[in-house]
Amino acid sequence: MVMQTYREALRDGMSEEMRRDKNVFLMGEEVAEYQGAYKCSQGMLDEFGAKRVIDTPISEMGFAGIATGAAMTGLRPIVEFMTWNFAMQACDHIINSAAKTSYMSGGVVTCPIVFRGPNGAAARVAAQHSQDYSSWYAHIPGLKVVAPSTPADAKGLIKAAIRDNGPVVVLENEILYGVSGEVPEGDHVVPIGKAAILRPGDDVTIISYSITAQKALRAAEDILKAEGISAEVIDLRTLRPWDKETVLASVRKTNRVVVAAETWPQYGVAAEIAATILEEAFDDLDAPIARVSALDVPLPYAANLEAKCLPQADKIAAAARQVCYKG
Amino acid sequence: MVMQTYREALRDGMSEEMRRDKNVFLMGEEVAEYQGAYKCSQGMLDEFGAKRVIDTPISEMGFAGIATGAAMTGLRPIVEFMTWNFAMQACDHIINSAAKTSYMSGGVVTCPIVFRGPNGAAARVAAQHSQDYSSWYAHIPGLKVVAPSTPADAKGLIKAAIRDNGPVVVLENEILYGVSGEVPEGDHVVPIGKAAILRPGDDVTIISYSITAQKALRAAEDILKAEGISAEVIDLRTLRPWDKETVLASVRKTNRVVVAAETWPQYGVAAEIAATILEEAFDDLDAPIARVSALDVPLPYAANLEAKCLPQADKIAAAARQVCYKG
Amino acid sequence: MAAKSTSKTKLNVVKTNDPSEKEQLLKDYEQMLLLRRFEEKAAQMYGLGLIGGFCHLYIGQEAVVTGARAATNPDDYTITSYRCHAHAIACGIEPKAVMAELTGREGGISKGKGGSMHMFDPEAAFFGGHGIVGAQVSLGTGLAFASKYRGDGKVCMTYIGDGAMNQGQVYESFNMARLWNLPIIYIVENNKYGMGTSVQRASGNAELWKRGESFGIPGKLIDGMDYMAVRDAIADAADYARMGKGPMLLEMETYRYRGHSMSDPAKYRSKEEVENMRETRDPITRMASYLDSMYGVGEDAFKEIDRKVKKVVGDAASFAEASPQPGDAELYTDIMPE
Amino acid sequence: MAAKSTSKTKLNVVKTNDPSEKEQLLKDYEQMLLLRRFEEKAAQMYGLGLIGGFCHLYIGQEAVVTGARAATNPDDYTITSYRCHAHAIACGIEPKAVMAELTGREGGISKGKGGSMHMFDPEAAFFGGHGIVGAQVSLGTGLAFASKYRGDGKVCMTYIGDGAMNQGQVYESFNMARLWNLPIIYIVENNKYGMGTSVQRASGNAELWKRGESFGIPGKLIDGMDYMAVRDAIADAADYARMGKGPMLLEMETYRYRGHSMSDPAKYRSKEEVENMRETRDPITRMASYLDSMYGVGEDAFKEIDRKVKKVVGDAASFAEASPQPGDAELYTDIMPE
Ligand SMILES: Cc1ncc(C[n+]2csc(CCOP(=O)(O)OP(=O)(O)O)c2C)c(N)n1
Ligand SMILES: Cc1ncc(C[n+]2csc(CCOP(=O)(O)OP(=O)(O)O)c2C)c(N)n1
Ligand SMILES: [Mg+2]
Ligand SMILES: [Mg+2]
Repeated sequence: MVMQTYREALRDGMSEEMRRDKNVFLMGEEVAEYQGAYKCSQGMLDEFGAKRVIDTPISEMGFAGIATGAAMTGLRPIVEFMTWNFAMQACDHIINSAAKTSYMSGGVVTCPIVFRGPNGAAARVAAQHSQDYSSWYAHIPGLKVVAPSTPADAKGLIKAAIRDNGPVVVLENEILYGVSGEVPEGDHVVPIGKAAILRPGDDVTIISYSITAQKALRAAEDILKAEGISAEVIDLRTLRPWDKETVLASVRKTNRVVVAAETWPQYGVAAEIAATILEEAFDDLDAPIARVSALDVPLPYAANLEAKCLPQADKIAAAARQVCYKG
Repeated sequence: MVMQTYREALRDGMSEEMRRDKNVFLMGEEVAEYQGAYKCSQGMLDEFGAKRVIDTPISEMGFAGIATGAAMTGLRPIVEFMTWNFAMQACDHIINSAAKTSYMSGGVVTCPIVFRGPNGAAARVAAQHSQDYSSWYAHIPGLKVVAPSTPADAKGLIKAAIRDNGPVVVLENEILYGVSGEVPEGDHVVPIGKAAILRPGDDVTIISYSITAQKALRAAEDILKAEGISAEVIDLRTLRPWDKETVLASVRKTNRVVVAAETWPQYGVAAEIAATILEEAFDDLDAPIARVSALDVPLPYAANLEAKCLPQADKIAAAARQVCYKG
Repeated sequence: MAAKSTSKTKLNVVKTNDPSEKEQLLKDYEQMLLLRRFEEKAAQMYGLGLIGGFCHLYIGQEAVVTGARAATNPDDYTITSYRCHAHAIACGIEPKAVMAELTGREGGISKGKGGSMHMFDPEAAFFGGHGIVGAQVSLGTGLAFASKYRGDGKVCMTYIGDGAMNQGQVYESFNMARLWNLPIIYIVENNKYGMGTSVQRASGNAELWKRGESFGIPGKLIDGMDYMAVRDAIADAADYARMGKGPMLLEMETYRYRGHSMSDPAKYRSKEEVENMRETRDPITRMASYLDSMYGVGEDAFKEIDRKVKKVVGDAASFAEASPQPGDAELYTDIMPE
Repeated sequence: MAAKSTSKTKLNVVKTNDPSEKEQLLKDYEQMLLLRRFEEKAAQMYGLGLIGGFCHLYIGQEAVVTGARAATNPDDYTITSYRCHAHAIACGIEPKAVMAELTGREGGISKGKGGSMHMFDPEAAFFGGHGIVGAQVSLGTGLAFASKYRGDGKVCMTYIGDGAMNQGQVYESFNMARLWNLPIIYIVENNKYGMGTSVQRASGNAELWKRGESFGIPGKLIDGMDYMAVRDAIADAADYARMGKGPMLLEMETYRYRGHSMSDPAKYRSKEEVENMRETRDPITRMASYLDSMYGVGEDAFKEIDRKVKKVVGDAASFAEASPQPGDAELYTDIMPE
């Protein structure tokens, strides 16, 4: 194990795959000379040169299309969006060109491509820079969607994404970039589609992903434990295809469920998880499922309002209490 | 009442509002001289002239932005997307510019704008031309989202959308364009946010919208009735804000629920409706909720496969039987 | 940087008895005729309900793709929009497989899952078949990017409609293609209309060949109804690209005789306009009279070619009708490559 | 169609005792100084943690917005990107309300909900404040569309970064603005970098003033560090627009002294480059020496202006610190206009 930050883990994951396979390259705004707007590609230009670490103009739709076209020939691009907010300009290529082409071509053209960048709220960057796109991309057949919450998973999932033969959306998190954690040495690949149990528990299952999974863990350890509530915390890690088995096994054990996601509340990620549990484990539920999401407004800039909008540990804990009928 | 097609009803709704308010205009590809790619603006160029019925180049992002900018000054544009598939290029303006601006500006700039066009599958136009975007737009605070299934609602909702002071997404349906129905005469406005009970029933509630609501109605009348299952069919009509009251009242009566939507199954519209019912009427449910959605694949072109992908009346009926534990 | 050359007046090939030139011209005459007859057949089959959805015919524009293929290598990349049947065939995909795609059958090049707008064959260096106007321009720039990345000397021909020239991603692509000097030829098939909108009604500046100038991309206006003008222009642009000089934009003046798609009554133009084009500019007729006057190719030879082509098209149609619908199992294949 | 005019060498105003000209120059000297001091204060407050998130300063570029406002009417539209504090103030929004927006307080022009990048005031004809690079270009074209629709004679000034010039929607907008001859001036604030990327590294053709040519939009290169050059060029373009001749593109050569945002160490350029700009091109210094040499404005007068400006900025800062955070009820207001 080495201690490293989430951003270093991503960088190492990308670099290892680029050493392994000459077809892999990184492209995006400020990824090369600037070392990444959030420094996720620190040192990569030096190691791989300008041919494989490529600064683009501010042309999201264009370079997403260029990378997708290159992928159709068998190259394996990693496209960094400075944030996923700017990928809204490029989503036509992610979906119509990358996700649908294998199917539309009867499998003769595939797109081994990774689209990555920070997703969701950072700190005080307001509505246009803070959207969480996870329910949008997780909705799309033909994509895989991962959203790591730890440095180890960041490394393991970016490597899995790069090796995948189809398009993979990697939803990172700007606040997590600076967080450190232990990362296994060697060729650490985390399979796409497998959730992680961050903490075992008996009374309630809290299902989450990305930074909210870490908040859920804090809710479980720092708040609920002291109140005698034993919460099992599941980090989905992958949103498409998501790990129903691990989730349902936990639900069958605890019989109570909280789903926490940073997406907006309506038609968000939590709805899918809740609806599926309802379908497949209806008789195992001892209480309605509680959803914790962002408030149903564009994210405000003011510090106090921003904090209230996001699903914090205390709200997750309150939801857990509620489904346990305690307090 | 007059009998008219869904496309005529839309045209009349738009025209009436344009007569009422000089600030309203229609803009989009082929809306003027061609009378609309699907003839939804038949005759409008003649009546209102080229200043108010405006053919644009094929520049979705650009004209969506232009219309949004014009709306910020108080004009009331109606933007036709030839289909919603092409609005993927424009969704940044719909969301970041139109939906978020009122909030971000503390209410000083508003965007009274309508984005409309056909959504979802037509007939045999394959994956890139058949996506159902309802869960995407319904997810976004700052937008209202309507999806009429009858000519009367098409007229009433387009008029309400044009009069609304914020951005409204109108999800029409190409197959419905040619369907006729009775439309009330006079100034027929359908309030945004109110569902319609297409058919009362006692045994099961089928919740749907757009063309799928009509399929649900057929399932109820042509299939389930004969089997002795009395289905209440609810057409949501508006997806944001959706009419929880009408839905929950029905659920409390029938205790069994099917949600049918043409979106893909994962993270689709049905998940939100199901999850909300679970939260708010858990104890009223006598069976798990069944979701009927499109299959989880890009829509194939082949006639047989296409038919299998979409939520047809027989699948909706089967789901109703299942939640009634019959058959 | 831009050079304008209308080739309508210019004779592109001097009278010669070069046998290989004659052979190529005959081959490509046959090719153009095949494209036309194929599309005519497709129109018929559409009328019979054997083809569904959209169906965009290429009739009238045959010289463009045929001339372009004649001037380039089999492994040079081609990518285009939804109006793609001819490009697919010109790249070497079997007419059968194209027609069976149109009928949505198992034997289609995309197993019936893509339909008229979505065909691909990497082995033929053909990358679609894209339904979103303008998308192919960024994707094609990506194909050229891949050529440069690999250093394999391939050139990419990216076809763009006149209407598509108003899509922003075209200019994002132009900028990057020039910045990186990618080996790409942007071939604007100006058939005068994007659906029902004429170029003039859609353009601040209707001289599309100048649309690359702001980005440092040289442009030329070419008679796209003249196989040889196309072939020469593409040959030059391909040389230029292979020398590492970067992109070039060629505006091909051409015309579609049919409506935008099968459902378009085409009321936005007069019958005379169409008739006039057919009579005075038709690429196949022009090629025939050239073959006749230059090489003395006679009526019998033309009839023989016609017979041959009809047979290929007939066989394609029979195959496309006989091929079964894809099995249900196909619903869930090809989504996630292993 | 395009005319190049580098105005560095050209003297824009002849020596004169025109009292109204002197008054305007003094007023706009004060304005530029206010913009600078305001931004310096914002930087300080950012350092103190009173401002969060992104904060993009305009220091160095003051002549552009000041010259543009001087040449146009108060009700002419202005729209720009996230680098918007100066534009907001130049349009007449109170510095207090801008600063309180930066601190995220109730007294902010957007009630603290928008922050540094999102300010608007229709009464000042100022329409933001947009965080998505390039979005303001289509939106601004829409403002001009509205002017034409209403026939109210307003012109729209749409500011565009050099980096933003690589966004496709810019060209979609150019095309429609030209097609419909909308009254718009595209003002490219070429401050040499888009974040850490120089214009050269982002552009197939770095002569941004030519980027409208392909769409029939005339362009000019202007010294954006020279208030009078800006004012003249904008006045011409505004006349042109008001005469119904359509859009014009003005590339303003300018420079930002600070990093892209507060978190940017700006390693992509040398200290010398920045110092050199400050010393030789600074718009405020240039204006001061012009006022001195042309109108004999002396040190005392400048000191007085400085005092005045500092007071305004100080008051704005105090207000912005004292203004309370928005109440919780604000969470749910302003989403859905009635
Ligand atoms: C982004 C997008 N917008 C609109 C459409 C609908 N559409 C399909 S083809 C077409 C016209 C394109 O014209 P042109 O580029 O000239 O090509 P042509 O059909 O003449 O070959 C339009 C508007 C689309 N498919 N994609
Ligand atoms: C669509 C989009 N892509 C990327 C970004 C991130 N970003 C913010 S500012 C900026 C640089 C813009 O540079 P320029 O247009 O030159 O304006 P300047 O900052 O120099 O005023 C970038 C890349 C964004 N906000 N929006
Ligand atoms: Mg065309
Ligand atoms: Mg810049």
